[in-house]
Amino acid sequence: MIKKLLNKEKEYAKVSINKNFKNKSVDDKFWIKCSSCNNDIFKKEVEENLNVCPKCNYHFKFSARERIDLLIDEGTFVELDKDLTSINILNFPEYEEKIDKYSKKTKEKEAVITGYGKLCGIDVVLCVMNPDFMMGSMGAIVGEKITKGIEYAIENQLPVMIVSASGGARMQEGIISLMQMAKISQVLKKLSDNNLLYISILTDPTTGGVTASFAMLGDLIIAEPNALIGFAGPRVIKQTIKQDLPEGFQKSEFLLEHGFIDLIVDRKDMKNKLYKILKIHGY
Amino acid sequence: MIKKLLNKEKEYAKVSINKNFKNKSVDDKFWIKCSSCNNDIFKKEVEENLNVCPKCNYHFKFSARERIDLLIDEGTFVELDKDLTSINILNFPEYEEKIDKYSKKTKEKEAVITGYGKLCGIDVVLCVMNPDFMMGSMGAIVGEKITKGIEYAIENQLPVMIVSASGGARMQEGIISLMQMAKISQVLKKLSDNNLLYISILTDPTTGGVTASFAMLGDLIIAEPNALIGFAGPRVIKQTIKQDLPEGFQKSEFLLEHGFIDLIVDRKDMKNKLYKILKIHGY
Amino acid sequence: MSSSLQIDKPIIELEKKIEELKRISKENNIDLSTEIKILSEKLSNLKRDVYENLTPWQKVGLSRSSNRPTTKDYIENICSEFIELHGDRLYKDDKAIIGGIGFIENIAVTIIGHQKGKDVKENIERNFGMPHPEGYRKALRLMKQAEKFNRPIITFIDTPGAFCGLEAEQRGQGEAIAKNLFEMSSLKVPIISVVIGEGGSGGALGLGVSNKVAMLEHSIYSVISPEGLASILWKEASKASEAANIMKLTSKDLYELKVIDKIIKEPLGGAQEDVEFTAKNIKEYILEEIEYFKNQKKEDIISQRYNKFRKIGYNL
Amino acid sequence: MSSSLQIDKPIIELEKKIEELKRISKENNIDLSTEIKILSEKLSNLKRDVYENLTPWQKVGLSRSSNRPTTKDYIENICSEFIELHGDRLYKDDKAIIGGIGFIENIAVTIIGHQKGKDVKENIERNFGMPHPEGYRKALRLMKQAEKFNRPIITFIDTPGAFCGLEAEQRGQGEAIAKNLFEMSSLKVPIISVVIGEGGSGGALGLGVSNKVAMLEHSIYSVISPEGLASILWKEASKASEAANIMKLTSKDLYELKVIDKIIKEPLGGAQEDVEFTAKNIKEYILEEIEYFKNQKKEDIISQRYNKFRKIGYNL
Ligand SMILES: [Zn+2]
Ligand SMILES: [Zn+2]
Repeated sequence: MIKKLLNKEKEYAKVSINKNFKNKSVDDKFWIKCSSCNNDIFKKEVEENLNVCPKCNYHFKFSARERIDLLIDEGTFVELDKDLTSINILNFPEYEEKIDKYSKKTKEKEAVITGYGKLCGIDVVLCVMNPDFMMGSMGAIVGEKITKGIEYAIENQLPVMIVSASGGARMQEGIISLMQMAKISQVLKKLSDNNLLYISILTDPTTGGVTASFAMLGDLIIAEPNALIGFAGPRVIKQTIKQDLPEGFQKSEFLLEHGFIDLIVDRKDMKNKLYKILKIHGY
Repeated sequence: MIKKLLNKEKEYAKVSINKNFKNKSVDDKFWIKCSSCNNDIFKKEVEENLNVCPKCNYHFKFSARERIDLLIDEGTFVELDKDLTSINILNFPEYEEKIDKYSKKTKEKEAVITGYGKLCGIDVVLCVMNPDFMMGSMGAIVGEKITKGIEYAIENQLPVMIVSASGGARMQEGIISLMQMAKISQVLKKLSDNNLLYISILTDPTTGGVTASFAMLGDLIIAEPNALIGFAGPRVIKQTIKQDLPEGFQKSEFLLEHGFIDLIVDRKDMKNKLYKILKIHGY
Repeated sequence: MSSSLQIDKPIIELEKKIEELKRISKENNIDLSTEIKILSEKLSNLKRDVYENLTPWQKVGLSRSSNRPTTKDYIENICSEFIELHGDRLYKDDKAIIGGIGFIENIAVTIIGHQKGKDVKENIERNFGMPHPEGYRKALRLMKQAEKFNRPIITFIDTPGAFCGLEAEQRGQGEAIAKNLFEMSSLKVPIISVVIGEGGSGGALGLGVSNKVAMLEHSIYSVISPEGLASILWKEASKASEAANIMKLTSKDLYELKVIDKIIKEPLGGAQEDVEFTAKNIKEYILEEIEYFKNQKKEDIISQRYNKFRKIGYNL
Repeated sequence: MSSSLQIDKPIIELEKKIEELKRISKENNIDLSTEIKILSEKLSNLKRDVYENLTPWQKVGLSRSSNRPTTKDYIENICSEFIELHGDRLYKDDKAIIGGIGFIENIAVTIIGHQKGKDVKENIERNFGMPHPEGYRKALRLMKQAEKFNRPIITFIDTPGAFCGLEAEQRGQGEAIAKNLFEMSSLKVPIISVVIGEGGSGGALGLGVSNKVAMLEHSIYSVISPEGLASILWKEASKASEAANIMKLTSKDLYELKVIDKIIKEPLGGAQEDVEFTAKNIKEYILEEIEYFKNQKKEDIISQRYNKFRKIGYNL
């Protein structure tokens, strides 16, 4: 579950904007090459387009904070539990150092941001996983923060949205990270028994223990285009079946066809679509 | 849904014991040829073996009355609604004549026998479809009798067993026969909401509207060996896909493999197995 | 559909004649208004005559005709907002059944319906409106959600039948339909169904265990196709029109049999002649029924549906 | 399993030596009873020494060893009656998970467990105990039935993990496991789980959201295989034994972490040395727990299970 996460690190970096600089000319600061359509694109244009390629609509990585700004009305987001930080339960070698490194890099304390705010005026709870923090891996704190977010929603009878972006369980927390799958799934069941809406939003990549728990439990499941979504990662599957994977395997469009997601929504349309869905659900 | 029923009539007759006589010798009265293993078998031996080939365990047709004797403790069966007879709701040509013909042939008034009795001392409701009566087709009376049987079970908090053997809905009753699927399914839901056990027993053949309703709704679904079980009949499917069907397609063993039945039980073991299941369910 | 063409033939001829007169009148500047008026009245009468006296077999043709409006057409005309939702969460998204959530006026609803294609390509994609098991499982998933969020369910029925293929059998066509009948019977929200085209057997009923079932005037609903019945009775599928006569598959027949609750009027010539008019009639019917169930208790909604089907057959 | 052989090596050598002495003693009519007695005691001590001080990696080997008793072995030894039930009613009967109903003493139960094979042929049939989505869906179907008929649920956990194949992904491996976690969390009957061999990640947890989770002494439970972790940390699967050391995957570790509730004793040498003894211990544990939950209210059963998992992680 964790394996592909680390294996993917390199591949993942490929689609990050900064890594797409061509290093050979003075233009490098301004131009990037889209890894999907191979066009050279003005960097600023991509950034202003929510990190989506303006030529081919390829959806690149998008940070958790930007996501919150995209979805939540300005100035209304109240973050919950933002100071919770991981402890090294298993005494796993070099885990603290790793956490430190990512904290400095991302200026976040963990791989998920949780809180509440307004979406077009509607009160919602929003949890956004941070793909830049240890690949969005799920340890005890990610589990705890999401659980508390959902508990807040139950108390206040609010709908919940979780934006997934994760390599799965965090191996440095061993069995404890595995158990977060059960912990979050059960509080989602409680939310559901309260007839409250849960919308799961899948972004690139959503794999492992996250896919095998809350990512797949939405009343509605929405994916961004071209997101990798699966239980096992492509590399592991390739090893297992000793064959190349079919084109588009485990992408959003593949999952839609196979019946596992309700709809694919472009990043720029996401807020509006969520608003409509919330309205139809009586919020 | 009805089509295969009539189409199958000939094929079906092949496996009936009387039709398996070789007509050329004086031995005909005593010997039959098994249509499955091609062995010549002493007719009496098959009959004493519950119409199961002693050489290859092929399960031939078995009449509804014999089924009741097989499953219900002697002298304890009380039949319900035995005088209900079909009316020709649609004024369908020659329907009355057909009913008459089958009534005379089978000495039954309809294609299902319903009632209650004891199975190894446990009170149960049992409905047995009669494959000899218009191919066990389901019209308003079949629907009504089964519904009333299940209602009796709900009133008296008894488990229900239905032995299916049917070509599907009875086309002479048109839309009314189709609606029996809904009628029986909904009373089974009521039974289920009462936490009462329903065991569906599938025998050769179970197809069409019966498969698409009560046959597939058992808490447990048990089939006899080599029973044909499907929604569409093999002939219709062949026409649709313009290809031969794979060996064993739509047989009990195929359905077990594909996850649609719980277990396959030989006719001779059926009563004992049902008894054990009833005991485990607290009856 | 050849049968549909046959219905239209005299009408189309007369329409052509009127056009011709108009052209002549204009080109030659002759006043033919009297003649045109007479013919127009004749056309009107002919239309009424033809469409009010369609034989069952002609209705079969009309209900199947390729230009008949589909579930999507009605959704577009009825809903102020509609979001299609996909997938059974088990195996596939079956395009022969579509479903989603939206608003009719300001009432949130879940809508599910069989979906035929408009052309060959779309028909292949949608398997001519013949669902696989996953279509029924998607429908049930969406219905359970409607129940959770307390939305009325609207279903549009329009299928030749559930698909009779190898894979459909393998993945439990019978089980899928049965499960729908079973679960629909105890849903706590009202279910309102409209047969808009073909109501083909178990494949139709899989979306039809509803509190109220209406039929468009020229739609059909039957346990088997007329062709199927003919080939059984007379070993000749070509005698389908005779079969249709005895089957009682028209909206009028089914209303008399008390299997359906309402016949929804189509424009002269059939629904395709004026989709907006037909949709308006459907919408009015749906809103009326939603209003009727609005203040009913959940138990009453369930028992009304239950009693409706409980009665069919024996006490007729 | 090479690792398992390594554990046994000195023991087997000593056993052979004792046999040899016995043979010599008998054949030559010499009294070697003192020597034999000394060696037997030594053997006993050696065994205790070896099996009480197994390294985590040795336990991994033992938990995976091909002669380790499986779900079926325990069912046979625990139940006075057992009827296996098949199928997910959707796609397939997955033989990597078995399930059914039966009696333990006179208590009706539903039992579900991962099932490995005894030989290559059976292992292929059972996919080495690695379920596809339909295995989890069968399990859930049987659990829902247990709830309906108010039977306690016993699950035996023994899998390298859910299968990582193309078709498993295509049919929703993630969805299937997630749905089980979701649904198990609110079942109204007690669920008691015993990890009997390998508890491999999400594939194990899919049967493990239980009121009580016990582990056989030499079984393991982890988020990833030691080989997997080693290849990530050091790019060398061969350093699995080092990885196992830091993973906290033994029953003792997990008991200390409060992730499991009980360690069930195995006979000296491991469960395979005395299946009946191991089964007896398991049975006693199960009966004790069933007794504990017997008179509890449904809400209390649900909230006990809920609180158990709610606590894991943050408040450690
Ligand atoms: Zn591009
Ligand atoms: Zn034979």
